[in-house]
Amino acid sequence: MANLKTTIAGLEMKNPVMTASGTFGYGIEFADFINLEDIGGIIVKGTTLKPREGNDYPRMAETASGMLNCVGLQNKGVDYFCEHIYPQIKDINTNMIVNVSGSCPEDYAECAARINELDHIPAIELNISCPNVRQGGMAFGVTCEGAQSVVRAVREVYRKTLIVKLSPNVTSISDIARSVEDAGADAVSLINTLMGMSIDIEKRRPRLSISTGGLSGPAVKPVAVRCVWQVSKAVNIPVIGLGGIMNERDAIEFMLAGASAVEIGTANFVDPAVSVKVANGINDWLDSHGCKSVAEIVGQLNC
Amino acid sequence: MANLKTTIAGLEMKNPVMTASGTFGYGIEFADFINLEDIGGIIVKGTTLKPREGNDYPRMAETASGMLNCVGLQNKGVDYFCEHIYPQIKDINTNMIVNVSGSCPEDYAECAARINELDHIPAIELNISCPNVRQGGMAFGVTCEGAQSVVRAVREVYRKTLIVKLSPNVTSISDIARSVEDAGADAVSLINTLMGMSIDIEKRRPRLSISTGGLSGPAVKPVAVRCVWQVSKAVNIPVIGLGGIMNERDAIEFMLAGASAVEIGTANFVDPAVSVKVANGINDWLDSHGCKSVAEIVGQLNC
Amino acid sequence: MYNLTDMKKYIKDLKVAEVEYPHARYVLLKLTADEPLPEMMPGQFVEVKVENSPSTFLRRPISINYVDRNSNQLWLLVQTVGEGTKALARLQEGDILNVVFPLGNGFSPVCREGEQVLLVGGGVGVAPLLMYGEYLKENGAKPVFLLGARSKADLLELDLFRQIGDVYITTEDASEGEKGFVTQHSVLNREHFDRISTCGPKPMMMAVAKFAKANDIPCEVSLENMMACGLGACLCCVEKTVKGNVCVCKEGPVFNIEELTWQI
Amino acid sequence: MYNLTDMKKYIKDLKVAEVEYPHARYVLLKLTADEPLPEMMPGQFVEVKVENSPSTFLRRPISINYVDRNSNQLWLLVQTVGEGTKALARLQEGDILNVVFPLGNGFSPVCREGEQVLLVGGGVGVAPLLMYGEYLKENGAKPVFLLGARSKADLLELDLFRQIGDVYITTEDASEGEKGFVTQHSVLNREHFDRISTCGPKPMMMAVAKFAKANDIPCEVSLENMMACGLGACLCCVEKTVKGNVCVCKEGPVFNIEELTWQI
Repeated sequence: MANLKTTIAGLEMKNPVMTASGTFGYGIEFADFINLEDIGGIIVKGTTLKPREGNDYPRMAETASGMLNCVGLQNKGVDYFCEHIYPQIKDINTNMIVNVSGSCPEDYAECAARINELDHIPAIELNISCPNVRQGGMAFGVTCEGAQSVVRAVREVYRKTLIVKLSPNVTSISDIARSVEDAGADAVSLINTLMGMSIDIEKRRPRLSISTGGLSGPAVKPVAVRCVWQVSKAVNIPVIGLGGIMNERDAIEFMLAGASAVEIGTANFVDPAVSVKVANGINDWLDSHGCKSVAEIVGQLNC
Repeated sequence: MANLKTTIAGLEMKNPVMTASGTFGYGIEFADFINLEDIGGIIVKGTTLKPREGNDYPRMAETASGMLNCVGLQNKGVDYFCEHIYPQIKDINTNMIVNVSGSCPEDYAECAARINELDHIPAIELNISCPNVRQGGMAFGVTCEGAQSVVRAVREVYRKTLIVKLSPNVTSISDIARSVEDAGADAVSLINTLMGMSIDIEKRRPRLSISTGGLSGPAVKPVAVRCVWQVSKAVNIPVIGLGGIMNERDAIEFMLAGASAVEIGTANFVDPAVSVKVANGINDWLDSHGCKSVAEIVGQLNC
Repeated sequence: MYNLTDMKKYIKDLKVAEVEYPHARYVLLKLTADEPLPEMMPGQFVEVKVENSPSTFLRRPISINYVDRNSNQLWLLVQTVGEGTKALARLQEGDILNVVFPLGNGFSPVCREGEQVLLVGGGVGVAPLLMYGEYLKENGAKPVFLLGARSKADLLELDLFRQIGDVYITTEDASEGEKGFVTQHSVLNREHFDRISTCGPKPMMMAVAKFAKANDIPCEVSLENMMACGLGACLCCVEKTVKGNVCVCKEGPVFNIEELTWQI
Repeated sequence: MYNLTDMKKYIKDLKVAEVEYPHARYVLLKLTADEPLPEMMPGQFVEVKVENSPSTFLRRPISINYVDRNSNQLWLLVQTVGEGTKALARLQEGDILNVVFPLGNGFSPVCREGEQVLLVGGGVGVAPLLMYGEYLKENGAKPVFLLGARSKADLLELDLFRQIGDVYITTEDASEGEKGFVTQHSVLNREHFDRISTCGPKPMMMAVAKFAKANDIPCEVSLENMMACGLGACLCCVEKTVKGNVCVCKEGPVFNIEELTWQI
């Protein structure tokens, strides 16, 4: 039994496997399939200061080894979360992390400040890179200045672990990572989805209501691994890797590339129990390879 | 029998289907499988001023619905091409286009100038976005200034159709496209490969000799279609679309997104005869949909 | 409504017990398990994992056609449209199919002893009406089926429907029953119905909803929005309702037309 | 050499005539076509398209094991390692396999009447040596086989090899023949060989090459670099040679060790 304990900037996890925002609801939707407390953390769906209806249907298109989505941050707002959802999830014995989105630094900060008051939410993940809403942070996430402006504003009011989720739709994700590190981020998670598009040639219409959306799934894994590898060399804060992880071998690939922990996203749609399988699989792999702890593989790449 | 004739900035093609550089050799490698004159054009492998050995083996890794490569512009140089290869291909009755790469604007220009003298080469495709060599142009392709410096230098000495191949590894491919249009490009082709990485977890080593490589195949198609859609709205010169096209339906998807012509790349490895099948398939699709010519679908997207 | 929030969901490897091909474009998969199949309600659906189909990445949602407690079988009636469903049609007896189920809310329970409920199905949309019809009959209501199809050959499980209640048919080519669409069938003028439940192509369901609204008949429709997770997590399959965007996979697939914002 | 530049390549749908499982981890596919199979040379390979394997995108290169002109069969001996080869092992009689072939240069022709040629194979690397051995025998040379495997069970097509020439064996566990690696077999000290051709794991081939070099015996090796197109177009499968990087799929897969830059 290898030691899977992982610490991300003070955030203690029983294992390095978390579920990605927007792919696991608030966790409770999956309680019939797994024991939620068997995974290291659950990043609940994107929350904004004010309620959002999200984009029109259709919001999803299947692609080769992946999918596009343009949900557009549909959520009932941070107040609803605090009053109605938080009570349902606060006693789940794992790290319940809230993904926070916004349209301007002030909104991000106010939303983060409210969540800062919730005892059982030890961390937030700032989504500065949602490709699916005109002001969903994509604008912030693709420039160092924009990214810093959001992180600085949030850092001022948020006292717990601050994770910043980065977009791969940039020329240099390393530069963005360094800039959010400078602005006070405790960790970075990457990658968010790649901006893509799919067309129904019979209808001569985009398959998604807003034309473009975010690509996820195994198709993007090579891009995600590359980004994790680049960023982990560029910054000193922990890197959380995600992008097409379907099994423990994928997770270990990200960890060798430099990820201290991983997030399972789209795979939750294919197998609602995959997150626990990945956690157990990592343990078995470490055992069969004579590794005592995850530390023996994180960033341990020969090249 | 629909009219497949396509004209790209003065370049007349019998149909809008070309083969992508680096995936079809010099064409002659595929002569046993198809009649090379049945496709609109053949873009022969990347040529540089001086010979290049390329990167070490391994240069390829299979990924979900795609592959990574880091060939690194292996070629015998433009002089060898002019003396030994050109004579073998000059009488193939289709558009034989040379993909040109370099390490500095001067090299690009000198290489292009030599090819300008070859009567049966009606166009070149400037590769300002090869992700696989330190000075393979990636540096040029990701900034507007860099891209313009190369295109301007080449435009001064090259009199025929000048196509510029763009990288998707940028924050705004539309900005790059506009800048090369301003610098005198006659057309743009996109997308080049996405920078990716794959790791052999047992060996704890990258699968590619230089760690990272270019991702191609159906996995990247959604990103490619999105880029073609964005760029075709941003520029007034013709757009040539490529990225994961496996059949005529994929090709039509790119054309609806705004591509006047398409390039078949990785698919040539899966089916050496695919390029002709795509050309015929486009014709059949147009016929069965009552379209008289390709013009009736290029950019004809409702959104 | 049934207390669906308490209904446990499962992920199971089910065994293909029988495979029938009622028609070239359809396959009926009869799945079983060693242990008794869990409770499922009419109108609910399952998400199946499709193996050996390179172009199929996500699960495929399929409505529950019937649950045979005697043989411990779950029936899935599938129309083979894309690569995914074609791969399902290749399944053979003894093969394993991984299924996440039961999902969604399901049709309304019996409201009143003896109520006459019209079940309108189109194409493969008839599938969930078989289980629902039997449920209604067993619980004191009177199900009446109005089934529409392109042609006689597309009419599925007719014999089974006839064992449960009266069956009225329309085909577009008049090869069986009355010619035309379900909403043109004469029975709609002859008979009185307390309420309507319908499943099939959206244009058909909208026509049925329009008829119901015009005649003040309560009507529920089963939607088939494209979905990914089937669990209310991804928010991809939303339908605009009077309460805003809601997940068809969780709040639905069955909605009373009063909840929807259809322009009818 | 044969005039390979003139050898036409084909892309054909071949029919699976027979499937044999010589061993749990291997499958022997015997493919046929309605028309006579094209000319193929020993040491050449084919690229097969793998269907119904989601994780397999590219073709799989497989060396030609044997061509039976009487039954018009092309034999492919495959070791099931990854998803792709496992999907090949699921093929059944009557299935269709799309094949691009023949590819590569192949082994050297007979140089001298009566020459004694040692053919050293390891694991599934013995595959091309069957066809080559028969070719040598039919053309006046004397093939001698030295086959190595982990264990007796991993020795493939032994009976067929014995019909062509003397067969010497080493196994790592001494379950058959001499214990150890091929390069440790006593026959190497007893017999004289005019030249050596080898195919198998790279470490084995390097050991064989080292032995050949030390004893001034001409030696050619068949490389298995990962490849995509198999046609010399993608430049992915390159091997460093004295002429620089060359495509194993086109200039190879067979190379004289003098052409290579191996440190032996």
